[in-house]
Amino acid sequence: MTANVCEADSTVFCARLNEVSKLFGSFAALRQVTVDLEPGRCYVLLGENGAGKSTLLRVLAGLLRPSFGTVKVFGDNAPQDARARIGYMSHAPMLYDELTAQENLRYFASLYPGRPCLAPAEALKQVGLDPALTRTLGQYSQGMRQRTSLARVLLPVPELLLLDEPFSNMDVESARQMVELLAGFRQSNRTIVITTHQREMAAPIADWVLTLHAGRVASFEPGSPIR
Amino acid sequence: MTANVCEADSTVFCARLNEVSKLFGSFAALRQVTVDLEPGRCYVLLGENGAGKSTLLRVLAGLLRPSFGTVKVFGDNAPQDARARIGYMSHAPMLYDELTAQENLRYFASLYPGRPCLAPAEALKQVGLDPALTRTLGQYSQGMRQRTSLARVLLPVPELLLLDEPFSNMDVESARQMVELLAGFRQSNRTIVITTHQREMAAPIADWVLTLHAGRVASFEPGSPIR
Amino acid sequence: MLHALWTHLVKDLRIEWRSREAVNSMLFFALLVVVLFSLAFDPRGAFSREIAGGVLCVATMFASVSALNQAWAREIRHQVLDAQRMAPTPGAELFLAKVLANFLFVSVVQLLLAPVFLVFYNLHVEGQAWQLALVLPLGTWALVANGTFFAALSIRSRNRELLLPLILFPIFMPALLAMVLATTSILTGDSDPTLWIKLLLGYDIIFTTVCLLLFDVVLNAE
Amino acid sequence: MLHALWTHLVKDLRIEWRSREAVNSMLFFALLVVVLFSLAFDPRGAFSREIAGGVLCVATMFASVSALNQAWAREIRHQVLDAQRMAPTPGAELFLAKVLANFLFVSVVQLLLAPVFLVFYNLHVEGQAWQLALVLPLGTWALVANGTFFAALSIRSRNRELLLPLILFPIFMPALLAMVLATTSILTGDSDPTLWIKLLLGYDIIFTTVCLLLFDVVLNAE
Amino acid sequence: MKKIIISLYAVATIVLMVWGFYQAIYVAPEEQTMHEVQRIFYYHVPSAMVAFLFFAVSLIGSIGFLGFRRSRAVWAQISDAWALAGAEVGVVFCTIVLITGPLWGRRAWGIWWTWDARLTTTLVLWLIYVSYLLLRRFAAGPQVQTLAAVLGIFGALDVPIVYMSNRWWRTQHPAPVFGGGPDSGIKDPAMLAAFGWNVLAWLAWGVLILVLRYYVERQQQKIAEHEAQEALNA
Ligand code: HEM
Ligand SMILES: Nc1ncnc2c1ncn2[C@@H]1O[C@H](COP(=O)(O)OP(=O)(O)OP(=O)(O)O)[C@@H](O)[C@H]1O
Ligand SMILES: Nc1ncnc2c1ncn2[C@@H]1O[C@H](COP(=O)(O)OP(=O)(O)OP(=O)(O)O)[C@@H](O)[C@H]1O
Ligand SMILES: [Mg+2]
Ligand SMILES: [Mg+2]
Repeated sequence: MTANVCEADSTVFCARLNEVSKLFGSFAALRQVTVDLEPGRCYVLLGENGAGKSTLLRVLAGLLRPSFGTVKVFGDNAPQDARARIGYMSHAPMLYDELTAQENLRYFASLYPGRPCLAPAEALKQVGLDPALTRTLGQYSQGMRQRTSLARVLLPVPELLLLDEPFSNMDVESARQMVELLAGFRQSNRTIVITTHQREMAAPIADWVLTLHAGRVASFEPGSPIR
Repeated sequence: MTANVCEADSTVFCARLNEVSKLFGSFAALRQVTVDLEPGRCYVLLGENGAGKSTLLRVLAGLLRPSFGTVKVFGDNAPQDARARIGYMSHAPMLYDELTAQENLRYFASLYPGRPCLAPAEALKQVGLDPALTRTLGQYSQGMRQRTSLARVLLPVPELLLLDEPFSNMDVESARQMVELLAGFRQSNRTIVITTHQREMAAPIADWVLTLHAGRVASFEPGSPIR
Repeated sequence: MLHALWTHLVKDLRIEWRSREAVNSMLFFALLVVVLFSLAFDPRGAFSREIAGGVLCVATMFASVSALNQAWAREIRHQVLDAQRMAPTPGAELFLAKVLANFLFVSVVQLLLAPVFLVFYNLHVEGQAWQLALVLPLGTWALVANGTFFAALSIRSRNRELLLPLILFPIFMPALLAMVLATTSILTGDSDPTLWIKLLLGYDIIFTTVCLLLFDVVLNAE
Repeated sequence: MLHALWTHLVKDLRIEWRSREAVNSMLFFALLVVVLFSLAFDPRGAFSREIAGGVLCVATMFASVSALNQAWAREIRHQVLDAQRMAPTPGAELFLAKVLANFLFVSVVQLLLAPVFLVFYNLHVEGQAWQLALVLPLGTWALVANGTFFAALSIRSRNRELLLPLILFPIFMPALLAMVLATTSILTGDSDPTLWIKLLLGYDIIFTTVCLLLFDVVLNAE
Repeated sequence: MKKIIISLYAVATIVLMVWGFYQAIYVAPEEQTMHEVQRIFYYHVPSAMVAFLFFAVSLIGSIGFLGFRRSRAVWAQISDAWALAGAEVGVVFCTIVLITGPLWGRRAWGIWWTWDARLTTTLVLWLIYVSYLLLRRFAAGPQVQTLAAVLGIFGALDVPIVYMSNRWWRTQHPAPVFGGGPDSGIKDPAMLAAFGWNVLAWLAWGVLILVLRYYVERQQQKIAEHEAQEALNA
């Protein structure tokens, strides 16, 4: 783990988007987005519905390729070549309904061979779930699912953490706990990108706030407490 | 048309919900909702996501049957028996993608035999669309689709108009026009129920504001201008 | 009363005409099934005439099921079905129009496929060919009427594409049997198909009536 | 290298074991098809042995297609596929594990169906029965490997349940032909099936290789 | 300039087709066993050859698309246009084979169709490429080209089987005329000449359609690209 952190340290940028545009057919979801993400910072992405936040995260995760422009992560890599070092959590839980949380996590952990992963039970505890639960994920509530999903992302200890509305189904108290957890992450020099509609939730750790509007960067400013 | 209006006039209540509850499995979407709707009034339904607004409208439309309690419209009718007199517009456009707006409207108009309907072209003009457009609905933008959907609802000149977030994809100017149109409707003694998240949009015509919270009526108060 | 039926029918035909998706994919699918069956049951053998009727019926069946699965897709997509339920016209007409439209599609496919089929199986009809013009529509009607009904019933389930054949096939079996036996006896000229034709007719009348009566229940089920 | 393959396989088997949905519905479907075919092609006739091989293969095929359509459903439902794409393990292993799992399911169905089939068609094997234990797995593998691949390919299209058979059947036809001919010659004992078995083997090797090579392209296609 | 070349080429093609027709019907000698029907040979076999060639074009286009799609967008689009054009025009020629074959078979064998290896594999080839075209219609979005390219590669696997089918198996369909056994090949020079002219004519005609189809597809790609640019700048 320490080795990885140093690796992330040695590059000046954790991720670099250069004039990135993404078209779906003739609809432009992202337009000429240029952003540099520094390691050890937390970026909060804001914007109305359809502004392109999720699309931007998926481009960073390497799940979508930009129509124009380039994306580089950890120096000069394409995101596809550094998949083990990127964690991505989307709107959907990305977990199997038919398995328990532990089974899900054990499964995903073993897809990262050669990478020191957290123990599933530990990851579950981190997100405030009881590892002893034997219900399958299909019987979890929306909020519990979201936590399990977060645990899945934390498993391989990624250096770049992409979270799409992680708090949307959590109550305020759990969301606060999550933010604290993420704050710890940031201190070990990992980069976090969060999209959210509840700006005040993420405010305590927001180093930078990036606002998208109709696919364009509308503003990029240092994080600030709630106005 | 005039005959219909008189008919609506003669009953004291346009719709009457008595202790209506709606369960989905073991989840209660509506809990003991009791409301009377008077003819010629406009009711605005507020509430967070999942509060039960759409469910309430669907119960009023007769598309869902309440698990407990009774719904009566236009005197002592079940909503199912007065379908021709109720207009319902949901989140989804409820129109065929493969037909043009005119074709869609002509089709739906002919499903109301014996009821004096508006001419499709006229209905389209009312909602601010050009009746001459020959594109099929699949090529319309979200906002245009929503207007066509509104035109579909207006066609059979319903006495009870149920609109589920009619302004959600419209720009402010068009929404204002829509509100004016609806205001005219209300004057001819028709009842309107609107759900919306943009309370200030509907404020000019809101006679009553009904707020739902977790399936319960949280407040029911006379409409007021924006605070 | 039949005004709404006509309206629904015209709408369905117009939409299909715009994309021709259902007919095209059904045609190709039926062609595939005929070819597959020819590979599986070598029609050069002495018994080709004996099995040709079965192949034709089963090919029609599989092709129709693939199309019937999509029968209500357009109504589901943008919740148009809710608009249909709100309209003060009887559901039976909606159902009948759908059945008629699908019946037309399947019949078109059958007509186009018939020559291919005759060529592949080197067939010439021994019995009275005009009876085929009775048997095939009757059998197709049985298939399409039940199929449309059960497609409406299964659209609400999670894996509906799987469900439809599982419900439809057992119900359709008597009609299939009658259809196959009638076709075979016409093709071979061995026996008289009238009994089977009557049976098909009876099946059609009973099942269509029941479907019509129960469709409103299915349509308005929550 | 095969570590991830094993992980995927265990996961798929465990999920199937919890619900047994795929095997159950496939079994029922295959049973229906066998019954339907028995109705369509009277198995009392003199040629029942000639067509039994074809019926068995075609029943397997239709049943598998209905299950293969659902092969990736779990991965699609909650976007798990995206998580798979993010993992640093080769897509080929994911593919191979899916194929293995589906191969097991279809084989189970075949084993359960075989006695029913023998009874319905009054069969006893004239040729060398052990060769069947070679032909059926080879043919099933051809079907499942291609089917899994093209199911992954067609999940991205609008009406995917329709598309899968349309793409899969033509590609699978050579293997089906070899499978049917081999089965029939084993059942009747008329001719030597070795040529067909070799052909099946060649088909399996070539197509599985191509599928493995191209799966990453399909998985990561946007 | 481009237009003039294409027009000249089209005229030359028509002249060739007429000349080929003349050669096949009036010049080539009558065959001893099959008599006049044998003349359909001059259409049947060249069409099959052209179809094979165009499916090969489609294969190369598909591979090219997969190779270039990450690195050179323009080349990838060009490859894709060739892949589509090759498959579409190939299907047309394959259809001609499937129509002329039975017409010939009806006279030569007394039946329209039989399930021997050559006929079956040809039919399967046609079905595969029709499904390729269906995929291009049904699947939407930018991934269509990738998925179609994958299917194109699978489809091409069948071409060698068709070609070898009457070499591997004993078929009712005539044994190979060229490259079959030691005594294969056309003996009569007039027949060979007629055959050669017809191959040339059909090839020229096929290439004309292929290029036109390619051109239309490129044009459509450019329009789509233009629309995308507009959307981006809007
Ligand atoms: C009924 C459907 C038929 C189909 C689908 C078909 C298909 C083909 C194909 C694909 C070729 C390949 C040409 C090549 O290898 O370059 C071919 C060649 C040929 N066909 Fe047919 N054919 C059919 C019927 C017939 C009939 C009835 C005859 C004559 C009795 C015939 C005579 C030939 C000859 C002489 C060749 C050239 C032999 C060779 O080079 O392989 N074909 N046919
Ligand atoms: N696969 C796709 N195909 C076509 N359009 C898409 C696709 N994915 C996203 N879009 C469109 O791109 C735009 C941006 O979508 P995106 O999901 O990035 O928005 P968002 O900012 O995350 O919104 P939300 O807050 O609602 O999640 C939307 O208009 C959406 O319709
Ligand atoms: N068919 C259904 N089956 C199960 N649960 C349902 C169904 N329809 C609605 N619900 C649940 O009922 C609750 C109320 O839903 P409803 O659509 O009425 O909310 P809403 O107030 O309209 O929310 P929104 O503002 O998001 O539209 C939600 O929690 C929803 O998940
Ligand atoms: Mg989003
Ligand atoms: Mg709602």
